[in-house]
Order: sequence, then C-alpha cells, then structure tokens
Amino acid sequence: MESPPVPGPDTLQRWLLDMAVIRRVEELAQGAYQQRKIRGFLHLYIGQEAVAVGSHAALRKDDVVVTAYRDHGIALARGVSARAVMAELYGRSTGVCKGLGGSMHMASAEHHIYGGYGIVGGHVPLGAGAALAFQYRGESRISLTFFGDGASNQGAFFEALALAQLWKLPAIFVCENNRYAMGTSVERSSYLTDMSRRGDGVGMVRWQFEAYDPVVVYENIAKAAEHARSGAGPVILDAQCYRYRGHSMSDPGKYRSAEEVAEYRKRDPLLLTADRLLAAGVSQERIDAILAEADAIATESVSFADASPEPEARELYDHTYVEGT
Amino acid sequence: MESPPVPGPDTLQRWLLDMAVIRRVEELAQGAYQQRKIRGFLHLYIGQEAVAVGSHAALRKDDVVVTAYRDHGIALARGVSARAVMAELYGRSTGVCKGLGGSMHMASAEHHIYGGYGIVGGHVPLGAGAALAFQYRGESRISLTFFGDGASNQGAFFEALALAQLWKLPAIFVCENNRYAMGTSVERSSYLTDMSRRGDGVGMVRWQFEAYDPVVVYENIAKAAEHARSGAGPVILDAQCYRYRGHSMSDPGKYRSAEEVAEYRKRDPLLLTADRLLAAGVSQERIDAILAEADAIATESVSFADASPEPEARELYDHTYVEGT
Amino acid sequence: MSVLQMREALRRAMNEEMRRDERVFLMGEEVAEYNGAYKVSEGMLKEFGARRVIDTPIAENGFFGLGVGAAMAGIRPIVEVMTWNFSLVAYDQVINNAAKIVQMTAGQYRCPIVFRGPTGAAENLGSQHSQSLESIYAHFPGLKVVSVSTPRDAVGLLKASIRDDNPVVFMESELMYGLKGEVPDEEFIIPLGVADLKRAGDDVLLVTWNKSVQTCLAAAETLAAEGISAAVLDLRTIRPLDEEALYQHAARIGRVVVVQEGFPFAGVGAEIVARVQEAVFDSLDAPVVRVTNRDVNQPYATNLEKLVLPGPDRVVETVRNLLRR
Amino acid sequence: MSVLQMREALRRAMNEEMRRDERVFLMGEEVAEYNGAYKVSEGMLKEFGARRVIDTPIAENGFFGLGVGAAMAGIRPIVEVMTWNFSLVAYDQVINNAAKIVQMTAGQYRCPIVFRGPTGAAENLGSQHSQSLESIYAHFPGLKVVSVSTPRDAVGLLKASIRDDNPVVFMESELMYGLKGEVPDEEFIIPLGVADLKRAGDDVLLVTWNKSVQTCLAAAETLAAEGISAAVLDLRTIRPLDEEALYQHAARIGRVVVVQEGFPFAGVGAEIVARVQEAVFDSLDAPVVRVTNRDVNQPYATNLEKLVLPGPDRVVETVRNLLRR
Ligand SMILES: Cc1ncc(C[n+]2csc(CCOP(=O)(O)OP(=O)(O)O)c2C)c(N)n1
Ligand SMILES: Cc1ncc(C[n+]2csc(CCOP(=O)(O)OP(=O)(O)O)c2C)c(N)n1
Ligand SMILES: [Mg+2]
Ligand SMILES: [Mg+2]
Repeated sequence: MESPPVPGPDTLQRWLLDMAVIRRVEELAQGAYQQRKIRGFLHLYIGQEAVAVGSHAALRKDDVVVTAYRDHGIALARGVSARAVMAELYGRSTGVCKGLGGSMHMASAEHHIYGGYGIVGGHVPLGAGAALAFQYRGESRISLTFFGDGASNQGAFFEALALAQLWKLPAIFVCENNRYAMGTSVERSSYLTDMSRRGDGVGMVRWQFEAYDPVVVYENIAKAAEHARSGAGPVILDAQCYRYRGHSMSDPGKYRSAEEVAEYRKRDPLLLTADRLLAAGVSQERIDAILAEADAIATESVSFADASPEPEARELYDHTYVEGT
Repeated sequence: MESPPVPGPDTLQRWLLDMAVIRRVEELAQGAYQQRKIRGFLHLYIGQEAVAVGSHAALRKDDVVVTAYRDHGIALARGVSARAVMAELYGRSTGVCKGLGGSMHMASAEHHIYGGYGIVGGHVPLGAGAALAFQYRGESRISLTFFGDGASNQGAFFEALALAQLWKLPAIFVCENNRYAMGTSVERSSYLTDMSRRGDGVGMVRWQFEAYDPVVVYENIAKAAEHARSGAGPVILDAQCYRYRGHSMSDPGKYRSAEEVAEYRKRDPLLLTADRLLAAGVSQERIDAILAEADAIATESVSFADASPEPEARELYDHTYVEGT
Repeated sequence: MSVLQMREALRRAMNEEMRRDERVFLMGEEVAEYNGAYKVSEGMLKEFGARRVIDTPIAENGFFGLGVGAAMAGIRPIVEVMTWNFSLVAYDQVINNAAKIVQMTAGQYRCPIVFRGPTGAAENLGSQHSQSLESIYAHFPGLKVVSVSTPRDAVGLLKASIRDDNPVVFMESELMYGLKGEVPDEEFIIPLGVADLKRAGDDVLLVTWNKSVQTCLAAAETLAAEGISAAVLDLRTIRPLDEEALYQHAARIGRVVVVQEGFPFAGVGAEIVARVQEAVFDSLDAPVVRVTNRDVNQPYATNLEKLVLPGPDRVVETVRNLLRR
Repeated sequence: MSVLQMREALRRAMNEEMRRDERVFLMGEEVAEYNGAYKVSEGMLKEFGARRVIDTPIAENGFFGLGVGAAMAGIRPIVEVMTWNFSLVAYDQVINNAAKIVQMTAGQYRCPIVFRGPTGAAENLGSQHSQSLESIYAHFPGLKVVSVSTPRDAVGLLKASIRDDNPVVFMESELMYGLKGEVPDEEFIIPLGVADLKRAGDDVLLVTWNKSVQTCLAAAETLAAEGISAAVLDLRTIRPLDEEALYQHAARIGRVVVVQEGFPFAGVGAEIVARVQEAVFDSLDAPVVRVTNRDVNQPYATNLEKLVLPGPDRVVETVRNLLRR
C-alpha cells in the first residue's frame, strides 16, 4: 500500500479548528457540569482529539463509525454541530438525540455515527455488523469501531474480531489506548499492553502507532481503511493516546502522577498541529484566530443549549417502538 | 523443562484398558439409546480416548478437571466407575449425579471433576476459577479445562484466557480439536485452525500437538502441567483429535466423507497403543484379554444401571438450595 | 389449505419473505450446510446461496450483535439461535442494544431484526438446556415477543415479525417442530398483538401460549368430559399483549387459569395474573391462578422431569379446585 | 449504635466477614487501588492486601465465572459488579452456572458466592445505565436475591449472604450509598427470607424494597396528613420471599399496592400481586395494584426521567384511587 498524501497547510488548519472545537466544547461542558446544567456521567475526550480528527479525515462520508461513551469528540469530528452536541449534553430537544441519549449516546444517522454506547465492549459487534451489511450489499463502505484499552478484555469484542476475520469484513477496529480504564492502568488490566495484539489470536492484520499527531493518525487509519475497503479483510490498530481529565467528572485521578500527565501534554495534539503549521509558514496570528474561532463556536453552542426547550413528554413514548414496517 | 518419563508396558496396558472401557461403555450406551433407555442428548467421545487417558496420567489426583458435554470419557478416565457413568446415562439414583445431570453433566467431587457443562464455552471460566482458588490458598494444584474447537469462539473462553494470563493462574486449557463443531468444520468456523493460537492474543504459552497416541498426549500435558504448576502461568494447547461418531445421536454426519473418517481411524488411539504394546513384546493374547476385560466392565455397568432405581421425588427439591452456611 | 409441519411453516415464512425482500437474510449456527439443527432451514442454502443463508461460529454474543449492527445499516437479519438457552451469552446484545437502539437514537436508527429459535424443555436435556425464557425478554420495553403454537400461526406471525421494524424475539419449541396443521395456501400475515381463542368455553378461561396451548386443549377435552367448559386463549404475542381479548374473556367467564411452561417467579404468567385481577377484579369469582413449572431446575431423569412440567393433569386438577371454591 | 452511611455499612459487613473467614475475598472492577467506584470498598486493600481484594479487568463474564469456579473449589468470593446493568454480559454465568451447580451435581458441589452492586436508576444516566434488574434474577431457582434499603439491613443481610452456601444476588443503589442510618455496634446477622415492616399502618399496605422503601415512607407521610394510614413492608429478600409476613399484613389490611422501581412486565411486582391475590383473595377489598416505572426505556433528560420513575406522588395518587373504590 502506498502512503496517503500528506495533508497541506489548509487541511491542517481545518484539523486544528476541529480539534480546538472539541476541546473548547468539552471545557465548557465541564463548566456547565459543575453548574449542574449537565448531569449524569460526562466522559471528556480532551487529549485524544487527534484520534477523532485524524480518523475522520481518512474515512469517506458514508463510512460508519461506532464508539463507546467517550463520544463527543468523535461526533464533533464527524460533523455533528457543536450546538447539537451541547444541547444533547443539556438534555434538550435540540440535541442530536433530542435529549434522550445524553453524553454517552451521541448517534447521528446523517453522519453515519451509530453512537455512543455505555456497555464496555458491547458496541464492537455493531461496527462489525455494519461492515457485514456493506459486504452483503456489495458496497465499498467500511466501518470503524473505536474502543478502549479496558474494553479489549470483553467477550463481545473478542467475538466480533473472530467473526470479522473469518468473514473478511470491511471493518477496522481501533483501540484508543489511553493507558487507563477508569483507575486501572493498562498494565494492570492486561498482560499484553499493545491491544492490537488481540488480533494475533484470530489472525487479523494489526499494528500499533502513536496517535498524538493527527497526521500520523490520518496516515495509519488511511492505510487500514484502504486494506479493509479493498476486501482484504479487517484490521485492528492500537492507537496510543492519553486523556488529560479523569475518567468521568467524579474521578480525582489519584492513580497517576501530575508528572505523568505533564509528560503527555508535551505531545498535545493541538500543540503538535500548531507546530506543524508554524513550520509550514503559517503565522501565530492565524493560529490564534483559529483557536478564537473554536472558542466562539463552543461558546455559542452553550447559549444555544441554554435557550433550547426540554423535550416534550411525548418523546418518552414515541421511541419505544417504531411504527410501520 | 525435561521430558516426562516414557510409560512402560504395565502403564500402557492400564491405559489400553481405560481407553477400551471408555469405548465399550459408549458403544453400549449407544445401543441403550437406540432402545430409548438412555434419553436426551448423547455425545460420544469415541475416537478421542487418548486425550482423556493421556491427560489423566499427567495430572495429580487432586488437580481439577472441567469439560463440556462430551464428558463420559473424561469422567471414566479420571476414575468414575463405569457403573456410575452408565447409571447416570440411564437417569438412575445410582448415577454419579443421582440421575439429575445426565449425559452432559458428569461431575464427581471425589474425582475433582467439576462437570460436564452444556453451554458451549461457558465452563472455561470455571476451570480458571479453580486455579484462582489454588493460587489463593497457595496450593500446588492446577486445573485442566477441556473445550472444543467450536467453543474457541465464545467470549467466556476468551475472557478466561485473558484473566488467567494476567494473573498467571496455574491452569491449562486444552482444545480437543476434533475438527468439527456439530456440522461445521474448523476451517468454516475460524480463520485460524490451530486453536492454541488464541493464546497469542493474550500472550499465553501455547502449542499444538497430535493427540491420537496417549503417550504423546501424556508428554504434552505433563509439560504444560509442570509449567503451570511451577507458577510460570497458564498454557493453552491444541490437541488434534477426531470423533468417529456424529456430534450427537441425531447427527447423520453428512458434512464429512467416509474416507475422511477411515483415514483418521488409522490413527485410532487403541490401535496405536496396541501397536506400542506389541512392539514392547506384549502378546496379542494379553491385548485381547484387556479388551475382553473392558467389555466385561462395560457390560456389567449396563446390568447395574438397568437394575438401579429411579431417583426419588425428593431429589427434585433437595438440590435447588443447600442448607446451612 | 395444505398440511404443514411446524418446521415447514417457519421455513415457508422465511422463504416467502426472502423472496420478497432482498434485504432479508438468515444467519445462525448450522442453518446453511447442515440445513438447520432442527431442519427448519432445510433447502434454504440451496435456494438463496451462502450470501443470504449464513453459518456462524458458536459466538452468539458476537453474531447477535453483528445482526443488530447490520439491521441498523438497513438489512434485515433473521438470527436463529439453536435454542433460547444459549441466548443468555448474548443477552446483553438483545437487552442493552437491540431493545434500546430506537430510543437511544431518538428514532434515527431502527433495528429490524428477528431472533428466533426453540424455547422450553424438550426431553431429558437437563437444567441448562430446558428453560422457557420468554419472561426475561418480555420484561423489556423495546422488544416484541412472539411465541407460536400452530403451523398456521407460525407462518403468519413469523412473516409479520420479519416485516416489523422493531426487534422481535420469536419463540418456537423443539417438541413442536414436527407438529402438523393446516395452513392456507395463499399468502397471509397475522398481525402481532392479537390473541387467538383456540377453543371457546364458558366455565373457565385458560390463558396460555406456545406448547402449553396443546396442554390446555388436552385438559379442556378432559374437563369437557366432566361437564366443564374451558376456553383456551392463545396469547401468541406476549409483547405487545392483546389486553382487550384477555380482559373481555376473563370478565365474561370470571375464572381464569394461566398456564405457563417455565419458572413461575416473575414470569409472564405472573404478569397476566396481575393485569387480569386489576382489570376485571369485580368480575372475578375466584383468584386468578397459575400452573407453571415447579420452582426448581430441570432434572435429567424422566420420572423427575415429568413432575416439574405443567401437564394436562395439573391443569385439570387446578381447574377442578378453582371451580370447587 | 453508630450512624453509618450505606457504603460504610456494606464495607463493615465485608470487613467483619473477611476478618472472620480467611476464605472470603472481594473482587471486581476498581475495588482495590481505586477504593471502589462508589467507595464501598474504601480501605479494604490496605487492610487485606492485594491477594484478598482483587482488581479485575472489564471482563464480567470471565470474572463472574472465575468466581463460580473458585467457590466450587472452596473459597468464598464476593464479586462486586460496578452496576447490575453491566451484569447482562455475565448473565449466562449466573443463570446457567451459579444457579445450577448444586442441582447439576446433585449437591456434590456448592457455590457460595455473593454478586453485589447497585441497581436502578441513578440520575440522568440514560437507558443502558438505569435499569432495575432484580426481576431477571429472581426468576431463577437456585439463586437467592436480596435488595437492601437501610444501612442496618445492609450489614445484617450482607453478612448473612456471605455466610450462605448458595449463590446470592445482592442489590444496592447508587443513590443510597450516602444514606445514613443507625446500626448496632455489636455483631448481628439478619437472616435471609424475613421481610421487615418499616412502618405500621391500617388502611393500605405498601409492599416494596430497595430505594422505593424511601419512596413509600415519603408517600406514607403525605397520606398520614390526609388521614390515611399506610403500612410499609420492606421485603428485603426477594428470593426466598417472606410469604407469611406478606399474606398476614395483606389479609389484615385488605388493600395492597406494590411499589417497584423497574420495568413492570413480568417484574417482581407482578409476582407479588399474583401471589397476594391468590393467597388472600377473600380478604381483598380491591385489586392489588402496582406502581412501577413507565414501560419505556429510560431517557437522559431530567424532565423525562422524572416522568418514568415511581415517585411518592404516584404512590399517593394510586393509594387515593384505591381507597376511593
Ligand atoms: C460491561 C461494563 N462494565 C463496566 C462498565 C463501567 N465502566 C465504564 S467505563 C469503564 C472503563 C473503560 O475503559 P476503556 O475501555 O479503557 O475506555 P476509556 O474510558 O479509557 O475511554 C468502566 C469499567 C461498563 N460501562 N460496562
Ligand atoms: C452457547 C451455546 N451455543 C450453542 C450450543 C449448541 N451446541 C452444542 S455442542 C455444539 C458444537 C460444539 O463444538 P465443539 O466446541 O467443537 O465441541 P465438540 O462437540 O466437537 O466436542 C453446539 C453448537 C450450545 N450448547 N451452547
Ligand atoms: Mg482507556
Ligand atoms: Mg469440535
């Protein structure tokens, strides 16, 4: 396989904007959570933005993406508006799932995002299932399923790998290996810490890569996508990344040191991308303008959510069953 | 690790007897099934006897063994009497589980056999759990869990492997790879057909071996047992074997050719063992006497079962809960 | 009219729907090359080919989940589970995914999938293989649950289930696959949610479904000989429940017995009792009572197994007692 | 007497039992180094060490099954499940193994294990994280099911559960972990199977358990102000059920409301209704009615969530209607 083309400065600026929007939306969500305007569990993606944005760039629009509950970044990268994400977090009728799903269940049919699932590992078969449908219909679409290092111990995940490999499904499985499952480091939850090696148990093509720089993510996902799309079968990747915040809002994060977090912050996706832009001759002013634009988008999303109405009671009963056949 | 001592002619004669008892008990069970004296599912082990007997020889008495529903051979090899097995098949109170378990659930606390389980793959965590108890108490016992090639696709199996490897449990996992799961050949159910390679997904020590000759089985299980008992962690093995009969009594076996079965019969465990005995100077008469002894034991077990009473009604209610704490 | 076996009726429904709708396909263990463990899918591989009749490995959690994902992607899986006992390994996929997709995504995605297979005790299969499991599925909103008792109903209800855009749990019976009955030759659908009065009567209403319909019809015969006129209402669909029919007959007759094969505690039978006594309290001449399995795990031995199941004798006895009040 | 939080009470029970019995140990996700997702096990790693307080990977089917195997081998696991919602991936191990070990082996093996964790909705956790799941466990013979409502009961019932030789499903509540209550300082046990009248009353009997005990006590206060005297019976143990207490109070009072957080269909509430109306039919002045969740999946938005759950208002309203009959 050839390497995909390296993205130029225009593309990189767009990626920086996308990553910055994710970060700002989540920072503001965190604030809203502290004000109890957002409730329930809130799992922030901050630090992992390169994975979402780099992956999106390597996919086609109609490829399917599935992920777990740490899903805001994926939804935003894939094109769901900051408004629709924030309003969902607020539990409002204007949210991407009308306020029924909340933080953990960000699905968007328009963007071919299946969600947003809360049972660790339980969504992995869904990604493989979408791939089965594409194969069935002879389409050249693929599915990309994200999951965590912790999820890599679940039976549903293993079974989905075995089936995908047996049937050569056009699917890629990407472990967002952020080194922790809640308070448990990957070394304490698995003998192997490169989760792509789970693929060895079923004979699947696999590799690991550092996923701090969206360009590197893009290159790796593009390679995997090409493999899967070609009909050669699925791929499993271990994308090494890091989350800066706690597992969810209630996590004080005592299981790791401030030094460790600081160390990873040196590989901050936004930082690395800004460096790339500077090296390509883009000015600091332009970069600052991008960050300001992101801030404006995120800030506006809060006002939008705040002003949006709660869902109506009929939404309660309207979505237990669908009518018709 | 050193190789275990090669068994001498006396030992081999005992193994031949044990294997022949398994075969004759099952042949007679098959007859009784056709007479509707045995009911339900009956999964015969015929052809795989070397696995049960060779493994047993490599274990200590108090090591724990767990298997699936194809369990008569394991129970007999481990020391459960032909009477207790046959009576269980007949659903009689003198059966090893008083007629409550039947063919699929042959447990014997006396022989450290946990059973006999009917949910494919569902028993694998139990074997690992016994090993956890041994480790917890600082005992030098190990557990051996048998499972099929078909079971090697179940989440419970994968999760048990991951946990056993993470915790370095004193457990061995042996795939009785008889090439079929009901009517599905291993090539059609898994991309990898050497099931020990499932271990690669979790970093477990693994290998494959041909399991037609009980001596070879003994050597391989002994090596794995030594590894597990030493505290070095679990082992997963793929034991290549073959079942001559259908999956259960209702299986016409159209998914494979008579030639294929005939080919495997050349590697019949009883035949290979008889050959070894002849080569060691044991006479054909002695071998025939052993086979006659096996026949007598099996035949007597049928009379015993036939004459045994049905379980009493109170057995229905006595075993839903145990009393006391 | 033709006389069909239950397995032929189910097959006819699948064949007709697969001919009609290219999106419909069948997957499960042994459904293709083996022609089905109970021969329900006999000949379907031949007609539709391996793309649409798919043999799966023994990985229920995996392929149930793949089915859900495939349904979200717009194809319409019929997933055969060899028996519902084995579905417990895949329970999470049905409850936490299939049943909730519509709600979590606020209707952006739907999940048109049928999970079908036999439920209940066959004969002498022991505790892991003999469970009636409709109660643990009917508990959950988002699922529809169908349970059939005649070949005619099987055709009409399976076709309706396949056309339904919601996930349907469809329950058959190993012991009924050979049951024969008349089926109209022209195409027909039986809508979900409509109960069927299988026998008219005035003294007592027997409410039931699946195999127990036969039990109740047999009991009604015996009772008729004693001058007691028993009506038999076959629910057919457990969720949604035909409350109108249920309450109307219950109110008119005033004495109701619910006959359910399966564990009593928090079973579907309990639900029927709770609703009927609430809805028609003032019309009841006696409490609503249940005839169910004894509250124990199923034993293997024939004599004990018979004591557990709710046969015609126990129904007759219960009715007599009720009328004596 | 000391005032303890619910989480402290549960911890005290585990600490006392682990000090008393070397065979008892705790395992689950985040129970050790993180001190428990809800801080129930805070400090236990420190006191008992990593051998007896074991952090597990996210592999519930695996470690539930390992627990069953370990229990069969003679140690006594307390298995914490982070919430019962996640237990659906491990359902097979509880139902097909734990609940059936004693019966399948005719009492040769026992399975002394406690599975414990919170059930029910917390706040704004959406459909996959908000389920009350006692009904799908209580359905099965072989299990005991306990559900606690006060710190005192938590101490006494958890100790009894740990000492019980049968598998116990033990249900707590995320929203009650901070609930305070008086607990005797001396050691005590509360036997399983004994309900507790949490409030005496004469006009209506509210039957309930877990968090809904608070709901009922609040409703009883409101009703008292209207001159209606409501008794509140806390079942505490769902299986075995204290039928004597239940029927005695029901017969005396004649009007019964069952209050159950959770899905109504075939729930524990239905079982209580079915039994009460059968046992004391002639003493009832009105049908036995239920107040449960609305029959829908739980939405995220606060306003909708409130509509779903059975709060004091709905209980009060139901009682008023019942007394008006
Ligand atoms: C089956 C199941 N078990 C436990 C949980 C509770 N839980 C939620 S997130 C989480 C950690 C998951 O870690 P990982 O897969 O690494 O994803 P990350 O949070 O790092 O993105 C756990 C244990 C759950 N949601 N589902
Ligand atoms: C979870 C589950 N799914 C399906 C079945 C039905 N079933 C029983 S045995 C079997 C084949 C198992 O094959 P394998 O593991 O290779 O063991 P073998 O029969 O060859 O000994 C199947 C599909 C089951 N018992 N449990
Ligand atoms: Mg992680
Ligand atoms: Mg096999």
